[in-house]
Amino acid sequence: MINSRIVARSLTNACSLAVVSAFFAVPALSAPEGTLVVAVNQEPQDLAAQGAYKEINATGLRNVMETLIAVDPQTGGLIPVLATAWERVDGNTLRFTIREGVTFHDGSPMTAEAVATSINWVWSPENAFTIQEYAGPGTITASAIDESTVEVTSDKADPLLEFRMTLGGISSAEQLANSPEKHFDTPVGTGPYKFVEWARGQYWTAAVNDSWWGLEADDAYGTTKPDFAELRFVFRSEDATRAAMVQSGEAQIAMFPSAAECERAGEDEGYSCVTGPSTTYLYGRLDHSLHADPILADPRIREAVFLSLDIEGIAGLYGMASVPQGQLGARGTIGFNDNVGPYEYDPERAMELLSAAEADGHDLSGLSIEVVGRDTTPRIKPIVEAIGAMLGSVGIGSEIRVQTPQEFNPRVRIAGYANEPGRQMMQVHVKQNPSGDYGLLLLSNYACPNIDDPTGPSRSSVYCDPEFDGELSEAMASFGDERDRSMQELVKYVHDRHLIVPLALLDRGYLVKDGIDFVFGTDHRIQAVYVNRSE
Amino acid sequence: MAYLIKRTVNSAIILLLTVSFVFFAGRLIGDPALNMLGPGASDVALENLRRAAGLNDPILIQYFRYILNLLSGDFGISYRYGFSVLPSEKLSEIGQPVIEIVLERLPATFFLAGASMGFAVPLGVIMGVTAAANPRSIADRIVTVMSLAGVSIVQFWLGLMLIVFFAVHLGWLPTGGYGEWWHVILPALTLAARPIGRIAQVTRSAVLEELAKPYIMTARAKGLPPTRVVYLHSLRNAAIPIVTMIGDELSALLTGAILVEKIFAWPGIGLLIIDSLSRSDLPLIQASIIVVAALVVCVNLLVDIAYRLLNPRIRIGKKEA
Amino acid sequence: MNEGILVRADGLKVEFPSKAGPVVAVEDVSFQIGKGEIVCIVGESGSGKSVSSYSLMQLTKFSGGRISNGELTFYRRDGTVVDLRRAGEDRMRRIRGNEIGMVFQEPMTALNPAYTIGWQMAEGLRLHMGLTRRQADKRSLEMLRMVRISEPEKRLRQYPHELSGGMRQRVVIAMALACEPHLLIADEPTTALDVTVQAEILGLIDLLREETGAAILLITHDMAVVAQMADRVVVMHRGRKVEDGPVRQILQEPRHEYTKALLAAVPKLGDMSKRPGPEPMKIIGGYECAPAKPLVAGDSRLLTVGNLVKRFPIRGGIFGRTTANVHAVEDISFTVSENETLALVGESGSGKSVTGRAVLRLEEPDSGTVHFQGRDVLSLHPSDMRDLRRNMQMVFQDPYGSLNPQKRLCDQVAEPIRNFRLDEGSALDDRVATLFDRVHLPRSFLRRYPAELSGGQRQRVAIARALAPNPKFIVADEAVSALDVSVQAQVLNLMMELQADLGISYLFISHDMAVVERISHRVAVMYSGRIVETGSRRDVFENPRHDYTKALLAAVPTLDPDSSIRDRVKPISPPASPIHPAGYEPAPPEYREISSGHFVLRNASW
Amino acid sequence: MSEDRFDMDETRDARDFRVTPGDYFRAILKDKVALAAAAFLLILVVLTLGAEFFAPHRPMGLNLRDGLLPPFSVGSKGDYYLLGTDELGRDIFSRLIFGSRVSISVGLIGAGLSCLLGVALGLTAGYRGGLYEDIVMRLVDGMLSLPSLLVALFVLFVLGGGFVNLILVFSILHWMVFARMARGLALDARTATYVLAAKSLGTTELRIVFNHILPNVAAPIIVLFTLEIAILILSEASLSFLGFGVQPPDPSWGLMIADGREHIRSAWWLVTFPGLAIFLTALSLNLLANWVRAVTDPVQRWRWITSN
Repeated sequence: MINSRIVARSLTNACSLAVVSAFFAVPALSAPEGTLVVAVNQEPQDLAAQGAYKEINATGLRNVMETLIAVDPQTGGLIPVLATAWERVDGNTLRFTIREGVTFHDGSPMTAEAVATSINWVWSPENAFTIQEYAGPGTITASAIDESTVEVTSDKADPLLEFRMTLGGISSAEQLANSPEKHFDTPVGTGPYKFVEWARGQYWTAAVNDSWWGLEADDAYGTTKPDFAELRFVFRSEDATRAAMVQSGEAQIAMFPSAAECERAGEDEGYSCVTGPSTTYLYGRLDHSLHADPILADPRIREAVFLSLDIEGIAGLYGMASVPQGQLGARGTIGFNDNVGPYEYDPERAMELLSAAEADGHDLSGLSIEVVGRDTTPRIKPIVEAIGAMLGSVGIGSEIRVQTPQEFNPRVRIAGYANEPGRQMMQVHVKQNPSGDYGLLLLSNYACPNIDDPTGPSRSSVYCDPEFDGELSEAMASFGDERDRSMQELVKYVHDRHLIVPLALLDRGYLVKDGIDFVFGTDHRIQAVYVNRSE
Repeated sequence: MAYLIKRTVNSAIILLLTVSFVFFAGRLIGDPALNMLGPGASDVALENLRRAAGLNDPILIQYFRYILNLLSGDFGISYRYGFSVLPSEKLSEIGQPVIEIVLERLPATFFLAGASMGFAVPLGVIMGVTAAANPRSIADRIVTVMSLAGVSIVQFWLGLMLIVFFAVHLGWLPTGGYGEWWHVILPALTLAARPIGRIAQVTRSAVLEELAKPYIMTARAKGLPPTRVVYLHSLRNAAIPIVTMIGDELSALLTGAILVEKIFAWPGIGLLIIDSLSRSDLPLIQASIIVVAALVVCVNLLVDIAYRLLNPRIRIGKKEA
Repeated sequence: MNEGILVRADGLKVEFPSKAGPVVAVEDVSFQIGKGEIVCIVGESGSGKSVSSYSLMQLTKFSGGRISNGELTFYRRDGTVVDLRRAGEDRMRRIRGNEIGMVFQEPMTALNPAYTIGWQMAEGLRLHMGLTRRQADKRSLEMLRMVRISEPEKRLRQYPHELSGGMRQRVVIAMALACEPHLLIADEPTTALDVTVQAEILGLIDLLREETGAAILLITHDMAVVAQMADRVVVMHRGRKVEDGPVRQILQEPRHEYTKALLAAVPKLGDMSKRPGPEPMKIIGGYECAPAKPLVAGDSRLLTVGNLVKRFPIRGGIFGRTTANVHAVEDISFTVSENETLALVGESGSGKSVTGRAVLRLEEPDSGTVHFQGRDVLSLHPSDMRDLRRNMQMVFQDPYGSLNPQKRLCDQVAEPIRNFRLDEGSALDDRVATLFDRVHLPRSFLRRYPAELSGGQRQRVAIARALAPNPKFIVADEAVSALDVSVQAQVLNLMMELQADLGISYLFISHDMAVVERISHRVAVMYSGRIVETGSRRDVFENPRHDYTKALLAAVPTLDPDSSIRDRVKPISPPASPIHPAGYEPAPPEYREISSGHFVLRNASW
Repeated sequence: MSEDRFDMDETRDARDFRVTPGDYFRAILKDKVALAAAAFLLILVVLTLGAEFFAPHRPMGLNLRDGLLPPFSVGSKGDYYLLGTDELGRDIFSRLIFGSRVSISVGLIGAGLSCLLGVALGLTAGYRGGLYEDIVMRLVDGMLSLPSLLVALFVLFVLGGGFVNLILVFSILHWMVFARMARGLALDARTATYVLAAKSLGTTELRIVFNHILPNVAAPIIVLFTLEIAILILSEASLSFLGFGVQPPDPSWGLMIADGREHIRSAWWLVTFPGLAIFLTALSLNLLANWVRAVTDPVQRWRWITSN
């Protein structure tokens, strides 16, 4: 876990890694009191258990809803939460021993049966929850073996099954049985805070859970205990407003400050900007072989597009020590290739390539790249505008768009874009790779998408190359150094084909009121047990 | 009475037009089943939904069914509000009726609109009367320029500026949110700028026009003090255009609140509309528009009733509005 | 200090701002009013008569005027003397409505439409006399009784719009007298009223002077009113006093040329008795335009109107059905011969203007026939109707409204010529110029705009425009009512001159009996949509048979200072309402022929 | 008859009434506020027409090294930025000048189209009367009682944003005010004596409408047109702010505010200047409309034309 109290400017990728090893947890000395107010940038669509997998979708849900196991951001290893032990039965099956004496907030006991029901609900393909983006090659089901044992099975061999089990929240089976409609807006979990109220358009709140099992157990959360009697997640879409809330004391923590706000915090009294690296990356996905306009098949034009982008400048727009690089993952991830550097910024060369392509008979007046971003992505507008302007400066036409998820999402996914005519499009998007491994990342971005499985992992890939797919599936099945080496090769392979522009590896920042100690991991979850009052 | 019935019938026709517009325009977005289930939906699921929701029927049948449903208070079920999953067969279980969502947001918008009118009406009227009572004076010029400024200002910009000054710089008021009475001050002030200006303008010209009428000379010849002449005699007769303007502005507030609610995170119907637009939640958008249109129509009706109370001359059936 | 003096104005000067610097509205005007005296200020528009009276209350300042010189001495009720020009606003407020009451020209708009009569009357009483609302109501009731209004208790609870113009003027008078002022200023109090009502109000004012002892300053343009009412007269012209003196002296031995001219221009009822045809007036000053030959009407029928009906529906209910009709014109018939002037007389609302428009199909009648030169006007196709308009023209009452303010005069006069393609190019220009000569307007006016002309000049342009296509027939709808008497006389003479020269027939619509007596060959008296009496001018004026005709004639004030107005006033019943429920069909009119061509309506009421 | 006119009749030589263009010119010179408004608009129009000539920088010119410079700054390459730069290092002043093109053309074209449509329908409705008038006016009343911003949002949501759609939506949602006014004026004019007179002179209907009525109703319509431009500029800003209007990278004023609001606490100039630009433009239009109304109103105008 990271405890970073560092002003943005001083933070680079290298030193942020150093910070990871520093870990302070101040145990709570007194009874929880007061309210912790967190200003978040968007209202969650729902607070269903499945949402616990992605903090940005339902910020703070992990305070209410816990998982069986979790990834330790420090070691990358797994730590127990609601399961005290687990073992692999075979390539398809995991067996969990669940923690005893845990009750859900509605008072029902967390039995093995209840856990199995919850896992089945979350991962059911019929329910088509968004968590399916992390679904494996097979369908996941769970069943109770005895009172304290749950078996989770994938119908195809799945090396990442443990990772998947760190994602979905475990929620009350009684609620699912009796009032399924409440599942979506009244989460009932086992966490340190009980859900209280969701005032639409304003905030949702949770109150401290006095009978939380974690008060007696130190194996999951360490010795730290809840410090606040109430949590309040306030929805404020305006960046400046969130910052102002922290400054004026309306909130203790504000999410997603702009780089400028972060810098300002260092100068101002009263609050500071805390940043840390995340596993989130910003990338530009340029249509390639699938459903792309033929003009983009010319490698010179693709290279020209890549060379025209001042990636460092774009990362600067995002601010907060975003790291430009030539691949999507973070250093330290299995498969990270140290020899793959960022794409160069060379507009002259880009123009040469273009005129060479023109000389070969390409009609460049027909070249107009649609640069699209999704409006829920923080700071997306200046970034797409900058990309448009950069393309323009080497003579590549562009159209820029910022779209709602409802417009944007289908155009990224195979089921949606298969219907579009050949496009010249670069989608600028952020993704997270919390697994610590390049496998999922390569699969989701470069493997042939399957039109018959529109929710499958490679649903938003642009690329299709059976040879690559073959090597990838071999690499995915391997372990250890071999896995690392083969994935590094694949990383180099896709880099040279100019498929996706990795724009930046993002740091995340928070504005934190003085007097608050905020500890977070690379998963950037806001967990109130790690937020304490300092001296 | 007959007149009111007639007006009510008119209002109903206007609402029917709105409903028709909303229904048919909504169809322009594309296949409602696809819109609802998302692009990932299988053909079978789409077909099932179409059959279940009667989307295969002729469009006119669907239209009449929609209207009948509206009349029974059924505005449809939200595609997306409150859940991120779209299982069509479970929609009726977990989906919320959109009308409930909309009604839940109304009080906040009413509160905001009421508060800004509470600022705007007295201020606007006093400014307008002061200007009219002293035409071409310095006060008149100031009021004119100020009221024009109120009309010319970009509301969301004003809101941002107020936040920067009062919430950030001075720290007197919260940056936004809802709950305590002081939360309403900045958004209400932001929204009030325009009505203050328009009410002041209308009051000024209406009072000025009344002041030029012979009965004012009669009142003056009676030796009445100027305040009495202006406020009791002219303002009462100028009330009709002023009330019309207040009604117009109230209607405008109900929709103009969209931007201000967004900036101040005010959980009213405007914020709901923005959210549902960004989620393409068609039933919710449609219901919001219909409800706001109904409110606007009600305001117009109330203004009409106010005419009757204000003007002894209007007789039933004499004139159409 | 004269004991009997109430007000003395000395060297009064009032200025108004204008484009070219301040314009002097009134200069060096002096007059005085004795206690209990009626003083008339008489003058035409622009003479400054109203401004002078407003100055006494400092009311000029509310319309931008400034009293720049003079002294206005007022002897107050408590014996003190105040200069009304210099008095502060506080003191003025205690004088206005309290010691000086005021009655305005427009009874229709002089009362606040939003409050009841009782409320408005009580307002001044509570302010000046410190009465409670109850006492004030009691006093208001007394005052309403004093002005002889019917059902005074009911009136207190009514709103102004529920009262007729005459009643409203009584209310305004009651209000002005409520605080027992020593001076009542009445600014054209009867001008906007029908002649019968006018007589009643004048009678009332005279009566009240006697009862209350208040002095009255009466502003009027009407010499006949002066003759009826005044003790002393101040004649004003162009902002200056030209003459003042006792009424008898002014009327009978005017010294100033202007006064003489003014008196000469007033048509006097009865001047024309025993004369066969219309005759122009003698005008002192200005040009003479006596027709070259006597005005004899021709024999052949030019226009025949039969059973003309025009009703205006009143809609109500949810579905906008017609619930009632205003029977504006109800089954009337008349004829106009060549070279003849038929006068249509009646009070406002009698249907005379509607008749005029219906004849020209500017308003489509509901039924009836109109034949012009043998052609059935009402069944003509619109394009044929347009052609026919060449021969049928109209002159409207309002010279300000009937000319398009945005177009040059020459273009407006040329419009009918262009419409009918009668002339083009320089021939057209010549023709327009000749028309200007014809109506005695200088050719330099050709390129002007209407706003640059006075009312009388505009009316001449309107006449020139009507003459442009050489029509045979002109409907003159109150064509001279809005004009000052001197101008009115000139326009009337012009019309007669044109008739003599060009052989035009007129349908002359007017409410003014004296004017009608001058100009018409035959007369039809209209009352509530029907013709109640018709005949030659002499038949109707010298032998009136219908009660209404008689009342109308009796109400016309004469220039004889010895005839008391009160003796002549016989209140006539208010006109029967012309509004009837939908489906109502009145009985057809029946006429009794008194002598050849002299008909009187027999139906008592309908 | 109002007291004002009564006094005029009594005190004024009729010849004083004629108002020449020179009078308007002198009147505006005397009215400092209106003069300032007119001058501002004139400068704005000149800047807008000659944007290429006046703008010191390219409006889209990216310069990430010079992002968020405050006003009166000198950039890394020695460029001078009068009003500072946005976060992409684009010159605010140049973007404002180019942005005025979008804002003003949306206002002008939108108001122009709705004016044409509204006046044509309103004038004919008022003059013709009958069922046609009933239908037109019902439509006007109905559409006026719709919440227009909301409907605009919905339509743009359906059709998609952008310059052309924006203008279309504005024309469809704003013609009613023109129609209502034109109809009212035509109704007044229809019963005006000079129109009756023209009819009695055998003038054709068409000529009456266009030759007699139109010139007499032009002034209030011009006033309304001016006001509508201001309203549309404000609406454009609002819709662009919400993302349904003009699409980036076109520099519209509303978009500039929307983009700058993230930085409102640290880089005040991003939001302040475009906001001021909209405000001053709308204010100037309003002031000018107010002045035109005052000088063309026959009852009021003597107050303004006179030398007081």
